[in-house]
Order: sequence, then C-alpha cells, then structure tokens
Amino acid sequence: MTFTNNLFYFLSFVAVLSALMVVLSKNPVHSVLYLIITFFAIAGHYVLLNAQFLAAVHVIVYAGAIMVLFLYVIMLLNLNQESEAHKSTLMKLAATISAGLLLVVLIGSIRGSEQLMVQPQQVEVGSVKDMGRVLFKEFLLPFEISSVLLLVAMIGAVMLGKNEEEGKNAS
Amino acid sequence: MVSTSTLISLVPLFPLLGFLLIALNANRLSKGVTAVVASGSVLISFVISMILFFNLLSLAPEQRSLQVELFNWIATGKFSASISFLIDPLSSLMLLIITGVGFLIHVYSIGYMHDDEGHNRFFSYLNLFVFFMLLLVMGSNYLLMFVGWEGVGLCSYLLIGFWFKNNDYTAAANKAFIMNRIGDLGLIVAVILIFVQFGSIEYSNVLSAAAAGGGSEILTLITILLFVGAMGKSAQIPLYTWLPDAMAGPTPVSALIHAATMVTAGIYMVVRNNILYTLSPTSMGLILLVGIITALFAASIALAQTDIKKVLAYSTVSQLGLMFVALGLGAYTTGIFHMATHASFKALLFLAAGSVIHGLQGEQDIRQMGGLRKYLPITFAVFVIGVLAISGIPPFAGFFSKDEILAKAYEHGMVIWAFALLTSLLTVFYMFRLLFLTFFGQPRAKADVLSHAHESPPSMTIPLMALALLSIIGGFMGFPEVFGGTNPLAGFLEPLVATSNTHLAEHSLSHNTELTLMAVVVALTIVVIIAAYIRYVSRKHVPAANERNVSALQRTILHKYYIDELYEAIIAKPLFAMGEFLQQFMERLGIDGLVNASGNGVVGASRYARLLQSGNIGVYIFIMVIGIVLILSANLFL
Amino acid sequence: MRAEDSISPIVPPEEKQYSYLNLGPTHPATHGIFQNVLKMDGEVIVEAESTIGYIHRAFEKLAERRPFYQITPITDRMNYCSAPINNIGWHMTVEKLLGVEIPKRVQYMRVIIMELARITDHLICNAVIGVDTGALTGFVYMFQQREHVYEIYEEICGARLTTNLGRIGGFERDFSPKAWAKIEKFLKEFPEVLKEFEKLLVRNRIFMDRTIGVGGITAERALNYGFTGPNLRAAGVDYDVRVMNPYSSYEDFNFTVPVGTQGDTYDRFMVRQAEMWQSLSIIRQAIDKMPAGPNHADVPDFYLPPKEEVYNNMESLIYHFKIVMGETDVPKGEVYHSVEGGNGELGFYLISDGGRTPFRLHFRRPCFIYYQAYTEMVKGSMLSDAILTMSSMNVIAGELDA
Amino acid sequence: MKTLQGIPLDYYLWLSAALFTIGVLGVLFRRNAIVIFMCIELMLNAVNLLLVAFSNYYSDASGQVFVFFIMAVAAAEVAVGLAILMLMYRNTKTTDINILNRLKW
Amino acid sequence: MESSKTDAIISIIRQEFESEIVHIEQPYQLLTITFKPERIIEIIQFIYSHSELQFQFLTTLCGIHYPDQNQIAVMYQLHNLRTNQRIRLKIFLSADQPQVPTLTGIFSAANWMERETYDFFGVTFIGHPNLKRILNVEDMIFFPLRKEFPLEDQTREDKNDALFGR
Amino acid sequence: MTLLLFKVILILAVFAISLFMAAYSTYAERKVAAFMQDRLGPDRAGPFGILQPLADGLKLFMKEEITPEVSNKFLFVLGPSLFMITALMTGVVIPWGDLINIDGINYSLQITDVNIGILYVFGVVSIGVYGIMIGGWASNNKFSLLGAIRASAQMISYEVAMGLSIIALVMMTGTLSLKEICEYQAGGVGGNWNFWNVVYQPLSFLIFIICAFAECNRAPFDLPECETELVGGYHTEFSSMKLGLYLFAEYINMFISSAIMATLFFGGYNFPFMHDLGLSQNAITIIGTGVLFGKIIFFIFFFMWIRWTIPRFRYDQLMNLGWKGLLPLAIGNLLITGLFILLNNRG
Amino acid sequence: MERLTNRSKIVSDKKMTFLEKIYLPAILSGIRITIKHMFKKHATVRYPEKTREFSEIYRGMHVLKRDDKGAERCTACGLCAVSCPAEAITMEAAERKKGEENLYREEKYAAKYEINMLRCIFCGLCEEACPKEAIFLTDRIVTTDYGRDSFIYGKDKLVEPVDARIDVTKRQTPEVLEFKQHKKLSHNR
Repeated sequence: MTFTNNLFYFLSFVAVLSALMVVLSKNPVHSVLYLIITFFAIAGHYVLLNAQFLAAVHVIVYAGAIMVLFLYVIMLLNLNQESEAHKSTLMKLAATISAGLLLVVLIGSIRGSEQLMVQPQQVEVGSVKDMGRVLFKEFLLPFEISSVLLLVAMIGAVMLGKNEEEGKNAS
Repeated sequence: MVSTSTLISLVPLFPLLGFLLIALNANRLSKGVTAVVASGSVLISFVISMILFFNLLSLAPEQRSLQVELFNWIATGKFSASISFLIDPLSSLMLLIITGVGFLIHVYSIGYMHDDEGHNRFFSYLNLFVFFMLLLVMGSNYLLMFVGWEGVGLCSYLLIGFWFKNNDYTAAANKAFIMNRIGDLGLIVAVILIFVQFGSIEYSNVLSAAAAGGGSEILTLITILLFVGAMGKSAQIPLYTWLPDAMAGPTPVSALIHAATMVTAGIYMVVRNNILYTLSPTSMGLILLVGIITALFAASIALAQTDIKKVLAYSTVSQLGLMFVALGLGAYTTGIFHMATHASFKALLFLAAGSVIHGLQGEQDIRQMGGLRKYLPITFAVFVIGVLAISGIPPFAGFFSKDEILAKAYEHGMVIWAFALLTSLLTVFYMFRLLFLTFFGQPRAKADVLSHAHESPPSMTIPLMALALLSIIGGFMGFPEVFGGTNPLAGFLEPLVATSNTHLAEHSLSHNTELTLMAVVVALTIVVIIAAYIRYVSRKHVPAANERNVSALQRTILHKYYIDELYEAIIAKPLFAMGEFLQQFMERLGIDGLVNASGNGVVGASRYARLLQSGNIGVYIFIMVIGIVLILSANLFL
Repeated sequence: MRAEDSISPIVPPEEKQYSYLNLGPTHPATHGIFQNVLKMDGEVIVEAESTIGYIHRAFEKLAERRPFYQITPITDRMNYCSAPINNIGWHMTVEKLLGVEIPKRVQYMRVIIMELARITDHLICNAVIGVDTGALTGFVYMFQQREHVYEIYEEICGARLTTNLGRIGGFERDFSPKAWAKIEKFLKEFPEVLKEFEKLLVRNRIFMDRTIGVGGITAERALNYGFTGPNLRAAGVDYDVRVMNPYSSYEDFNFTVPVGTQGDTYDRFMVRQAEMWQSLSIIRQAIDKMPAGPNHADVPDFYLPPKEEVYNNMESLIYHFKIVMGETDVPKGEVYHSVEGGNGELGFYLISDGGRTPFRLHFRRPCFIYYQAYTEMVKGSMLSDAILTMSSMNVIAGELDA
Repeated sequence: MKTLQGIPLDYYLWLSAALFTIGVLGVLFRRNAIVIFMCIELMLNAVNLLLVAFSNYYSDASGQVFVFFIMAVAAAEVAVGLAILMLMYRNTKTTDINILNRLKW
Repeated sequence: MESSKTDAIISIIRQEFESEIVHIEQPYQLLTITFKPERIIEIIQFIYSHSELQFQFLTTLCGIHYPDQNQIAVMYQLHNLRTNQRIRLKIFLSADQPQVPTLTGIFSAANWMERETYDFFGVTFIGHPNLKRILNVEDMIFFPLRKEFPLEDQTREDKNDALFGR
Repeated sequence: MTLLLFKVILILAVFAISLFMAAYSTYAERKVAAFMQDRLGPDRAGPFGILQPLADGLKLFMKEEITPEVSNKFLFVLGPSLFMITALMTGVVIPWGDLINIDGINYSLQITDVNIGILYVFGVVSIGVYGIMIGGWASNNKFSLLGAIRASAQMISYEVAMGLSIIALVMMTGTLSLKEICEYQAGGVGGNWNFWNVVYQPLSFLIFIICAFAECNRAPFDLPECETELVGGYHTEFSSMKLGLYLFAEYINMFISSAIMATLFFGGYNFPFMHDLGLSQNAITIIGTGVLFGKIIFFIFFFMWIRWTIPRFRYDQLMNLGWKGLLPLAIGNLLITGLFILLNNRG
Repeated sequence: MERLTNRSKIVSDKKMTFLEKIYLPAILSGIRITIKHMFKKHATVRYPEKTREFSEIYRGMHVLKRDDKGAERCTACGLCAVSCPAEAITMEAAERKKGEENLYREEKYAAKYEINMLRCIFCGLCEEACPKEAIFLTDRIVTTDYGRDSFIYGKDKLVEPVDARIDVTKRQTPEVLEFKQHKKLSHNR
C-alpha cells in the first residue's frame, strides 16, 4: 500500500517537475530531454496501472521514435537558446494567468468526483492478449483507419520534406 | 493431397491470380504468356471443378453440400457476412459450365483477339469476369452473390465497351450498365429485406427459415424484387434492350457473357431461391408471364434482324424467356437443364458467328454473306450442329431440354404450351433463315472480302469443335424418363429442389402423351425447316436492303417494335424534362439563391470579422484557451 | 501591434542553409595532406574546393641547384608509391639528353623494376579503396605483397620506399641471385593473393553498389582535364605511354591495355586490377627474354668508375671526383621524356644550358593535373562517394604538391 | 504484484489535470514552434494517462485501445508537423511561431 | 616523328599564322614553335579544332625564366592522341609584367597549371577564373622560381643551425 | 537463501559477465581481426595478450579527459553514460539458464521474466539511440553530428524491420516472453522434436541478424563511426573513459544481441538430448548455461568475422536495404507465417 | 572516343546476376576466405625479439671505417658532403700531427664529421662518392629519440670502435675484395 503510494508520488513528482522544465528550459534540446523524462514517468504510471504492454509501447513509440524525431529536427536545424526570441513579459503574464485559470477550472470540475480506488483487476486488461482481442474485434475499423492515417501522414511528410528544387529538376 | 475445402477456395483463386498477373503486368507480358496464363488459370479452375464435381458425386445425395468459410468479412452488430463458398449440385454444375465453356472461349479468344492491341487487357477482363462469375455462383450468402453479380456487371460493361474508341460501343456499354443497375436496385433491396426478415443472409439459414415459415406477403415482395434483379441480368422484358446492344463487344465476350454464363445468373438466382418462389405463387405467375412474353417477343424480333450477332442475341433473350417459363412452372431442374444445353450450343453459335466475322474481316450483315459453305467448311459444320441443337432436332442437346419445357408447359395448360411451341417454331425458322442466308446460295460479299475469306486458325476451330461435341451429346445428361431409365440431371439436382417439390402440386404426363407431343413438335419443326428452305434457298429470298420495300409489320419487327424509341419517349424524355425543370427553377432560384445569400452574408460579415485575425498564432491559441476555460466554467457553474 | 510591422523577411529559397565540412588536411581518407572544403546539403555535396600545397617542397627549384645525379632522390619523393618509376624516368630523360645507347639487359631490368613499382602503386590504391569502403582485410593481404616487392627493392638497391634506384646509364650493381629468387617468389605468390583480393571485392554487391556510378567522368571531360594513366583508361581512352611512345624496350613485350567504360570508381578499380595482371605478365616476359650484358651503359662522364679503379688508378680517381662534383659537360638542349607512371604520364621537361645543373626542370605530375577534376567529379554525390572518388583517383600528396 | 494496489482514481485526475495545464502553459508561453509541439505531446499524454487510469478502474481494455490510437495519431501528427516545421525553417530560417503571421488571409 | 608529318603541321600553321611565328625548331624530334604572345590562345584554339591537327590533349604547361633576356617563356605542350604527335608551343613575355590570356577556356586542365605558373613566375593569365597561388602560401610576395631568388649555395659552411643546418 | 538475495546476486553476476564479455570482446575483436589478416594481434600483456583488456581499461582511465570548449558539458557526459546504461539494461530479461535448485528451492536463472520481454528489449534499445545522438550533438563537431544523425536514422529504420521479423516468430510461438520462447524450443533432437526456431523461421533469422548488425553499428553498417569518412563518427571528440563507455557499450550491445539471437532462434540454453542424458536438473541447467554462452560466443565471433570481411554500405544504400529490402521481406515473411498458421489451425 | 591502339580490352563488367544481387553468395565466399586465413601462417615479425632479415646492401646508419690497423680512413676530401642531396654532412678538416699515424691513415683527416640524421635520406650517394673506403651505410637502424639535437651524429657515433669492427665486406663488389688481396696494395687495408 504505502510502497505503491510512494511510488505514485515519486513518479508524479518527476512527471510534473520535468514537465515544468520542458516549458521553462531555454534550450530546446533540454526541453526534449525533460520531456523524455516525463514520458518515462508516465510509462512508470502505466506499469503501476498494470498496463505493461502499453508502457512498453509508450516507451518505444514516444521515447524511441517521436522524441528522436524531435531531437533529430532540432539537431538538423541546430537550434539553441539564442535562436528563440522571447515573448514580452505581458504575454508571459497573460499566458501564466490563463493557464492558471484553466487549472482552476479543471480542478473545480474534478473536485466534485468521489474517491474511487483504482484496483489491479483480476481480469488483466493490460495484457497483450486482451488488448489484441479488443483492438481487433471491437476496434477493427478504427484500427484500419488509423493505419491509413499513418500511411497518409508518411506520404505527407515525405512530400513536405522533399526538396522542391529536386522536383523541379526532375520534371 | 489438398483437402476439399482448400480445393474449393482455390477455384476462384486462379482466375483472380491470372487477372492480377496480367493486369499488373499488362505492358510487360507478351501476348503468348498472357494467353497461356489466362487460359491456364481457367483450365486449372476447370480441373478443380471437375474434381469437386466427382467428389460431390461420391457423396450421398443428402450430403452433397459443402460449405467452406474463408474468413469473417463483415461483422457489425447483428449483421455478419463471411467470405464462404458453397458447393452443392447447382453451383458445381454452374462451375463446370463457367469454367468449361469459359476455358474454351479463352482458347478461342487467343486466335480471335490475336491482332488486337488490347489483347492483354482483354484477357485480364476475361479472367476477372470468370472470377466474379465464380464468386457469384459459389458465394454462400446473398451479399457475396451480390458482389459477384456487380462484378460480372462491371466486367460486362468493360468488355462491351472494350473498343472504347467507338462512341456507339461506349453508349451500348453504358446502356447495359444502367439497365443492369435498375435490376440491381431490386436485388439489393431484396437482400436487405431478406436480412430484415430472416436476420441472416446465409442461404442455408434463409432458405431453411423460409421453408419452415411458409408464404407471406413479404416473401412475395422479396421474390419479385429478386426477380427484378434477374430481369436485368437475364434480359427479360422490360429490361432486355441492353443485350442486343451488348453485341458491340468482341464476339468471345458475347459468347461467354451474353450467352453462356452471365445472363444465366438470373436463372441461377431463381433456382437457388426456389423455395422462396415456390412459397409465393404470385411471383411464379409473374415469372411465367414475363418469360413467355419475352420468349415470343424476342423470337419475333429475331425473325427480321439482319445482323448475324443480333439474331443470336435476340435468340438468347428468347431462350432465356423459355427458361423462365420453365422456372415459372416450377420446373426448376428443367430450367437449369435448358440453361446448360443452351450454354453449349449458344456459345457454339456465337463463336461460329465470330469465326464467320473473323473470316470476312469484320462483316456482320447476313445480307452480305451467303454461300460461305465452301470458304468456311469447319465453321459451317459446327454452325449446322448448333442450329440443329437449338431447333430441337433429336438427338441434339436442344431437343431434350426444349422438349422437357414443352412437356412441363403442357402439363400446366394448353395456352402456355401453345405459346411455347410457337416460340420454338419461330426459333427454328429464324435460325434456319440465318443458316441459309449465311452459308447457302450465292456469295454476296464483296469480291475483295471474299478473296480473303479463310477458315479460322486452329485455336478458334478446336474450341468450336469441342462445343459442337457438347451440343450433340449434352442433351443426354437430362435424358428423359420416357425413353426408359431415369433423368440423371434431375436426380443430381433433386436435393436442391426437394423442399420445393413437396410444396408443388405433382403433375405427371403419361408417357404416351409425352411421346405424342414430341412427335408433333418434331414434325412441325421439320415443316418449318422446309418452309425456310423454300423461302431462302429455293427462292433465294434476301432481306431487302431498303426499308421501304418491306411491309409495315416487318419494318416494326426490324425496328424491334420501336421499344428503344418507346423507352426514349416515355422514360428518358420526361426525365430529362424534369431535370431541366429542376435545374432551371429549383437549382438556380431556390438552392443557389440560398447558398449565394449565405455566402454573401458570410463575406459581408467576415469583412468585419477578419479584423480579429492578427495572423499571430500565439494569439489564436490564447483565445482558444480562454474559450475552453469559458466553456468549462460554464459547465461548472451553470 | 500592426500586422504589417511584424512581417518577417522571407529568406529566398536559393539561399538554402548549407554546412561546410573540412575534409582534410588531416582526415583519415586524405592519404597525404591536402584539404577539400565541401559545401554540403545534408550528406550531399553541393560544391567543393580543393586546397593543396601542404607539402610543397619546391622540387623544381631544388633541381636547379642539384647536379643531375642528385635529382634522383628528389624524384623518389614525388609518387612515393612507385618511386623506381620516377627514378628510372629521370635517368632516361638525362640519357635522352646525352644521347646514350642503353644495353638491352639494362632496359629489361628497368622494365622489371618499373612494373613491380606499378604493381605496388596500383596495389596500394586498390587496397585503400577497399579500406575506404570498410573492407580492411583485403588491404592487409595486399600489403604483405607490397612488403615483398619492397624486399626486392631492398635486394637491388638497399632501400625500400624512397629507393634512389639506378644510376644515369644503368644500375649501380647487377641484381643479386637473391633478388632474382625473390622476384620469382613474388611472381608465384602474388597472383594467388590478387585472386583472393578480387574474390573479396570485385563481385560483391556491396562493393559494386558503392563504386559503380560513383565519381564518374566522361572520356571527353577526362581528356579535357588532362587525365592520363588508369584514370583516363577507366573512362575508356586507351592511352598508355608504354604503347604509344614505347621506351625502355616496352615494344618487345606483349600486353593489353585494360580500359573501363564510364570512368567511375569501379572502372578505375578494375583497370588497376587488370593492369596488375598485365604487369605480372610483362615481368614474366622480361625475365624469360633477359639478355646477357653489362649492367650499365658506357657513359664515363656520368657513370662512376668501379671502386677498385678509383682506389688504385689516378685517372679513374679524377673521373670519380669530376662526376661527384658534377663538373662534367652536358649538351645544351631541351628535352621532354615521359614514362607511364603509376598514375599516368609522368613527364620530365628538362632545359639544359650546359651547366652542372638543369637550367629548368619541370615535372609533369599526373596527380597534380587530374586532381583538379575532383571538385567536378564529386559535385552532387554523397560524402562517402567523395571519399571513394578521392581514393580511387589515387592522389599521392607528394606528387600533387611536388 | 500484490503490493500494487489502491491509488484513488482522482489522484490520477489531479495529476493529468496538472500535466495538461502545464502543456497549455507551454503552448502559450513559448514561441519556439518545436517546443510548442512538444507541449502538445505533453497534453496528449496527460489524456492518455487518464484514459489508462479509467481503463484500469473499469477493467475495460477500451481505454487502453484509445491510448493506442492516440499514439498512432500522435506519431502521424509529429511526422507531418515536423516536416512542416522543417519547411518553415527552410523558408524563414527560424522556428519562431510569430513569424507565421501571414496566415491570416 | 617522321619529318613529312611535321612538315605538314608546320605548313598548316604557317598558312594561318605566318606572321605570328618567331622560330621553329625540333630538339630531340619534338616540334617546337615559338610564337608571338598576342594571339597564342587563338593559335591553340586553331590547332585544337583543325581537322588535321587536332591537338586536343594538353600535356603540360610551364614557365621558364630567362634572366639574361629578362624574359619569361610560357611553354605549352600539346598532344594529338590519335596520330600520336606532340607539339610544343612557346611564347616569350617580358619578365617585368608577364601577361597572357588564359587557356582555361579550351582546356580545363590548364586551370591549375596556370595557377602554378602564376605561383612560380608571376605570369598573369588574363581571364583565369581563380588566379591565386596554389602551392605556396597566399601571402607570399615573390615568385620563387625566378632566377633572381637563388637557393642557398650547397657548399656554404657559415650556416650551422643545430637543428636544420649541417 | 531468499529470492531477493538470489536475484541480487544474479543481477550482479549478469552485470559483471556483461562487462567481462565486453572487455574480452575487444580483445577477441583484435585477435580475430589479426588472425584473419595474418597478423598476431595483441600479445604483449600477459600470455597471448590476455591481459590486454585490463591494460586498455587502465589506459582509458589514465588518459586525459578532454571536453571540447564549445560543447554542452552535461550532455557530453550524459551521452556515453546513457548509451552504457541502456546497453546494460537489456540483460535483465534474457533467460541465462533453466531452473537451479538450491536447498530445495527452484530459482530461475533469469532476472525477471517480463511477459512482454521482447517489447522490453525493443523499448530499451530504442532509448539507446539517445546516447549516440546526445553525445554526437554535444560534441559540437560536424563529423560527430553527421555520425549521430546517421546512427539515429539507421537504428530507427532497422528497428522496424527487426520488429517485424520478430513478430513472425512471436506469431509462431504465441508469446512475447523470452523465457517461453526459449522453452518452446526445448528438447530438440531426441526429445520431443521441437527444433530450434531458426529451422522454422530462417528468413526471420536472416533479417534479424542483419538488423542486429545495423543496431549494433557493426560492419557493414558501421556508417556512424566509419573512420575513413567521419573520422570517428559520433565519438570523434570523446576521449578517456567516456570514449571507453561508448566502445564498451557497443560490445555489450553485441553480446546482448548475440544472447537474444541465441535465445530466440537457437534454443537458448537448450541443447539436444538434454533430457535423455539422465543428469540432475542442476547439471542440466549449468550445462545449458554453458551451451548458451557457447552460442553467444559463436555469434560474437560471427559479428567479428563479418566485420573483417565485407565492405560497408553507403548511407542511402543502407536505407534502401532497410526500407526496400528487409522491410518488405519481413512483411512477406509475416504474411507467409500467418498463412501457415491459418492453414495449420484449420487443417 | 575511338580506340587509339588495338591492344585495349574492356575489363569492368557492371551487370550483376541475380545471385550477386542478393548479396549472400559474395559474402559467403568472402567469409570463407577470411576464415581460411585464420589458420594460415602469420606474417607478423615479433620485432624486438626477432628481426627481419636485412638485405646485404641495406642502406641504414652510416659508419666511418678504420683500416686494419685501426686508423680512420677518412681524409676529409668532402666528396660525400658535396654529393649529399640532403646537405646533411658537415665536416672540418685538420692536418695530421706527428704521432697520430696510428689514428689517421692520411695526412689530412676530419676533425669534425657530423651527419644530421634528420636530414639524411639514406640515399647512399656518400658511400658511392667516397674514394677512400671510409664511409659506408650499414644495416643498423638510427634509433629514435625525443630531441632533435641528439640526431646530429658526430664522430663518436659514426666511427667504428676499434674493438667492435663493423663488417661491410658484403657491400663491396667482388672486384674490390679481390683487389684488396693484392700484396702491393696492402697499405690499403
């Protein structure tokens, strides 16, 4: 009981802190690295929630692919803190206030909910088998559609990334 | 050894593979390779079909129904459809016809299409057609049948418009397509109704449920709608006009699709659902009526046609009508029997006609033929066999099947019998007219065409001979009981129609009556043949080239009773007029006005609203967040 | 804030961001010291510029201060992969100036040495192409054989890399029996290793993919750029000094001129490979045909008298002194002599004013001339290709900078 | 896994609300398009976390399947988005989001 | 080289550029023609494209300093690979300000050769795309291969650098 | 002995063995290279030079630590550390042996049997990219950056084909757990005739081993560090033990991939006739572990063997091979496997 | 471009067969070769323990010879310095004094004789130039060192010790050796 709770607090602390650092650190590379830490904390939460498969996929997809892409782009563009212009203080203040407002409203809406315990289930919903069963039975159509989406995104990315001059030369 | 279930799934696979192989490599494959792949794939299917057929024969009659489910195709809510194949006597017979005749026609096409630039495309379409046709007959549910149904329609469209550079041909293709859609509409509505009514679209479920449930109005509605589909596909009045026009396609297509296989889909479908029909006498009556009218009507049109393929096309329509007569009479096996024999001799006739056309460099008008006996001896021989078969001269194939229909009609009543007999005699007349005009008498073709007239290559003549053989012996599969023994085909199909037979009143004709009928029919036939001989050979009558020289009746017939014009006047014109009206008033004033008004309004409003757009994304996001906060708080506090 | 104020300058697309990469002067792939500044778009080279001269030693100037026999060690240091060719080329130039008739035996011995040198030259180049594609092992196999050739040099002249081999008029001494034995051994062993090396690379798809179509140059451009040697032959022009202007009795030997088709890296590799086989056959022929005779021509003004004479005989001693001091007369004149070096036509343009040193000596260094095409050849290719192109052109920094 | 049990569901609600708000803050706060992009990812993950928590609570795998789809969509989004960013950088030499103020017409 | 061939070449060149020829000789069987410097590029272009000459391969190019005449010669050596004939062309320029048009328009190979000649002798090749020093450092102020910059005497003994001297 | 104590010991052992194997892989690499090239290799430190790894390690520790002025100090240290950590983390899910019986209690020679073991491996491997990327970027050197970019692109690309090739295997065995896959191949000849997976999935194995080469940045896929092009690639600027970490981690990766290959395709700790010898369980386990290490060592040798034989690819050719060659092949393999499973289940 | 000679032959074939396209056969044959080499004789020479056999005429470190009686042969004629293309030899001549006959063979000798080994290119021209059999190159190696100064070899390093003569007879031609056997020339030993 306490172990789980402690773990939860620790992971949450890490997640929130590094999420904040994502926003606040000046160097985009640091932002990326903090975000990766956040993702790891979230993956830890997944494991806590008995969703090991999802945790692994989360790490592979987010940390292994998406964030690498981010890092890749930042490296290619060679961005560092000097390159970012800062917003005016007024804008920053406004941003903070409105985000705070959002938080307040969210908390307000959550506050009413009762205390529900998350229990590790007898039925292992997080196992590969269960996931697969649900995914390929109930969600087959969305699954197929999302595969199409990925394909389209891939083509789109390639088209966008393609050098225009090359295209001209080819034609 | 591969299991039977695998074999079943292999049957449609090979034509599909053939299609994919050819279609994807159309520009790369040589003509020879394409031809071998296309025909080979169908041949393999044929061989497998044979194996399946004999497998089926080896089973006890009650067990002769193999179903193999490949995978679940659609599963949403209660609705589920699987890709699964059903092999029973009916579909296995159909398989044999499709793949067997199909294979022969493939081989024939090798010679016929050899010099065409679309050679590879043609074969890919043919293979695709065979695939869809197999799907149609093998599907174990209505949806799969519908897929096949649509697929063959598509292939038919593609093949009719094969020479798409000719506008008329494209128009014919369009016509066929649209006509078929009308029928398909009926079919799909019927399928939906079936699902609503029975909660399933599997044949097994539906048919057994229907048999158990008995007749009802909804069943009548379903069957009529199904029959609408059949009318479209099998070219029955009033949806028949596309078929003669479909002769625009290459001749092998006419033979395969528009004589032997696709047009019989309607027959197949009705027989497949025979229980439903048996349970709704109204529909049976409708079928009978439509069938007999179509048969007579088309036969009369055929009398005056001068295009060799058109004659055959109307003949097909007429024969299909006859088959529906049989079905309307509840004689399902008879219908199938006639369908099978018809498939062989009509394919033969078409292909022979194609051979003639091939030999005369594309000439189709029989007024420009005559005396071709000497030039095309093999074609002549097989054509004669075909004509004898369709005319019902014993012991050729047509004799047995036609006679069976006539006998059934006689059981039912003299009127039907009389009409059927009339149709059959008309058939004899126009077929012999065709034969005499084409092959007898003096050559009327232009000298230069004639000088090049030649017998077709072996790849064309060998399939002809094979089909001729079938036309000769094909009738014996339905050898009537009158001559002793049992009817093997009827026995084979028995499990299929057993339930229906229990519902149908048992007629039986005494052997004597039957024999007498046969004698009468044969005698009349011979009389008609002699008449035709006198008219076209002795008197050397040739249809006039000029319309003014013919009688009004003849002219009417020649113009197919002005049916096309009638359709044009009563359907197309009003439709166009209504479209014009809607375009003028509703569209321009009503809808456009509304749309434009809203557009103008937005433009006017946005002239001011756009000032909000600073173009600064940060600001947008900011506003968005504020919006979210507002919405959430509204949710929270209100 | 008005929107118009914040409209940013849009960078014109032609000013894309390129990065610059310094390939050299000390990069593992620049075998020697020279620099290429590559303007890169990602991994693709947009433009290149070569800077050379890092080991320029002013040989042409030095030569104007050296007696003729002292120029031989200078030539050693041009194409140090095939130093004997340079040495002998220089000797033949002087002999041409002097109009000396060289005995057949000396000519044949020179052929043997020069072909051995060509083998080492090509061997290094091809082995290094292997290294630059990542296949190190073939390189080591080949280098063992280079070692054997160097041992042969050592038996003949006492040195291995910068040989200072031979003298004006012939050789300082006859080949020892040990040298002959080593040559025979090499002729026996080398073909096996060469075959093995070919098996490792020649039909390996990875290697073929890496080299085919890489750094190609057409025959026209190659000629315009003054290509000679294997690089020109790879482009399909069968220009070989040994065939076109035979020297040192090359006309006596039967060999073919291997050519390529597109002038790409693979062609260059294959041409060099084939030339090694041809060289082996030439050496074989030379040994078989080797005539008897003296190991030097009769040039008392340039070839040192035998030591025993010097120790004992005053006249010889005087000659000895005269030759060593470089005080012998040479004819005035202008002579150009070229030999087929490891990398192509190695020319010596010598103007003599009759003095003890050349008035002007110009080396036609094949590397220097064809390396300027490098920038053109790598344009649009990838970094890896640029490196392979460089190593397959066999740029020897010593010859490049002279 | 006996030790792991009993974290109240609303803890997760708080946590993901916090993460989400931080994401929003980042989007508002920063001008670097890439960082904004990352903050959007953060918001998506906040939602994912909540979905998994709910899924576990109701012992229904659907929630996890949604997370799966969100990941797929995120991957697609990142691929296209970063390609656009590259294009933007290529044309403007900056990733400052304010530079894109010509999108208004 | 057979004399008939050389004679043919000489006569073709004479026909076109009689007035430009200063001197013709054949040291060691290599046809050497000295021209006036003004139209040298034109001449090379001519013998490059003339159907019988076709000297389409630039073997080498170098400078020679003659301090006594205060002249710098530029030597072009061309080669017809098809007939295997070589020809050497020479021009003499004043050493004070040697200038000659560039050959890079005809031979890409001339690029570095001319740069080298510039580097060594200070010959300015007008129109050269990138005329700067190639082998020596760029801030060098003299042209090392001119004779007025002698190498140190080989036999001198005053220099006794512990590291590099002797 | 409690389970916890056993696990701790096991973890330490795996850690130590990984490091030991990596250290001796460097030695083996040099020896193998030398022998293949007719050389002798290191033979000065100790008999046959077997102390060479120690000497190397000592040298790396003693070397001057150079951090480039312009680089990002923290990231510069983080890069190699991360690479090393991820390399070591993979060993957790590999079954090093069967059950061992101590004092009547059975202990499994596997640190933890995660039921999604293969996914875990992939997850960890995908983190390894960061080590290279961060290190290469933080060096602030163009060659390093190029190397880092090549490495990350290459590793991500080949992970796809690798994953797909494994999925075929997973479909066949029906589990993601390495232990279960290993036990699936138990017995072998003489037992219940369950052959090694490589017999059933040769294509999958081929793709996997090629991808493993690419993931470990080994020749012919050693583009990120090819010295003739990029000087040293991503670790050009590293020196001292930071360089050591990179090199070490690479060898650990090699060791782990060999272990995974042995487990997935070559029966892991199983060996033929293992149950027919009549040995005690502990003996079988110990022999099995030995057999596993034999297989691993063979694969490590194979890695080296290939490296010293063939040339490397070019960047675009590598990508072509990955995306246009291996990926379709893997998908094809997947489909064929699926088809077989389908037919098998039906028949 | 047409062919210039009739001896040319195209040697590169860029078409790949299918087997070559699938990489594997070439790789297999490659690994066969490398594995074969694992069991071959190693070419390495374990240097400090074993040395490679030098040729008899190897051009290594110089030696200044003494004659049979132990007197230095060099007479400081300077030919070696003149012939040195690298200008590495420096010498100072001196007159032999009375009582030094056992030290120097001729009346003139080299008081200082230095070779800068960093400049020396071991071309062997000094050996050829020497009319007095005084300087020879040997198969000894000039050892490495840290400073540049130590590479200037003076007479202390160059002249052979009396008790440890360095044999150079292998470098000399048979004619020279035979000539030295002559009685009347015994002063030359």
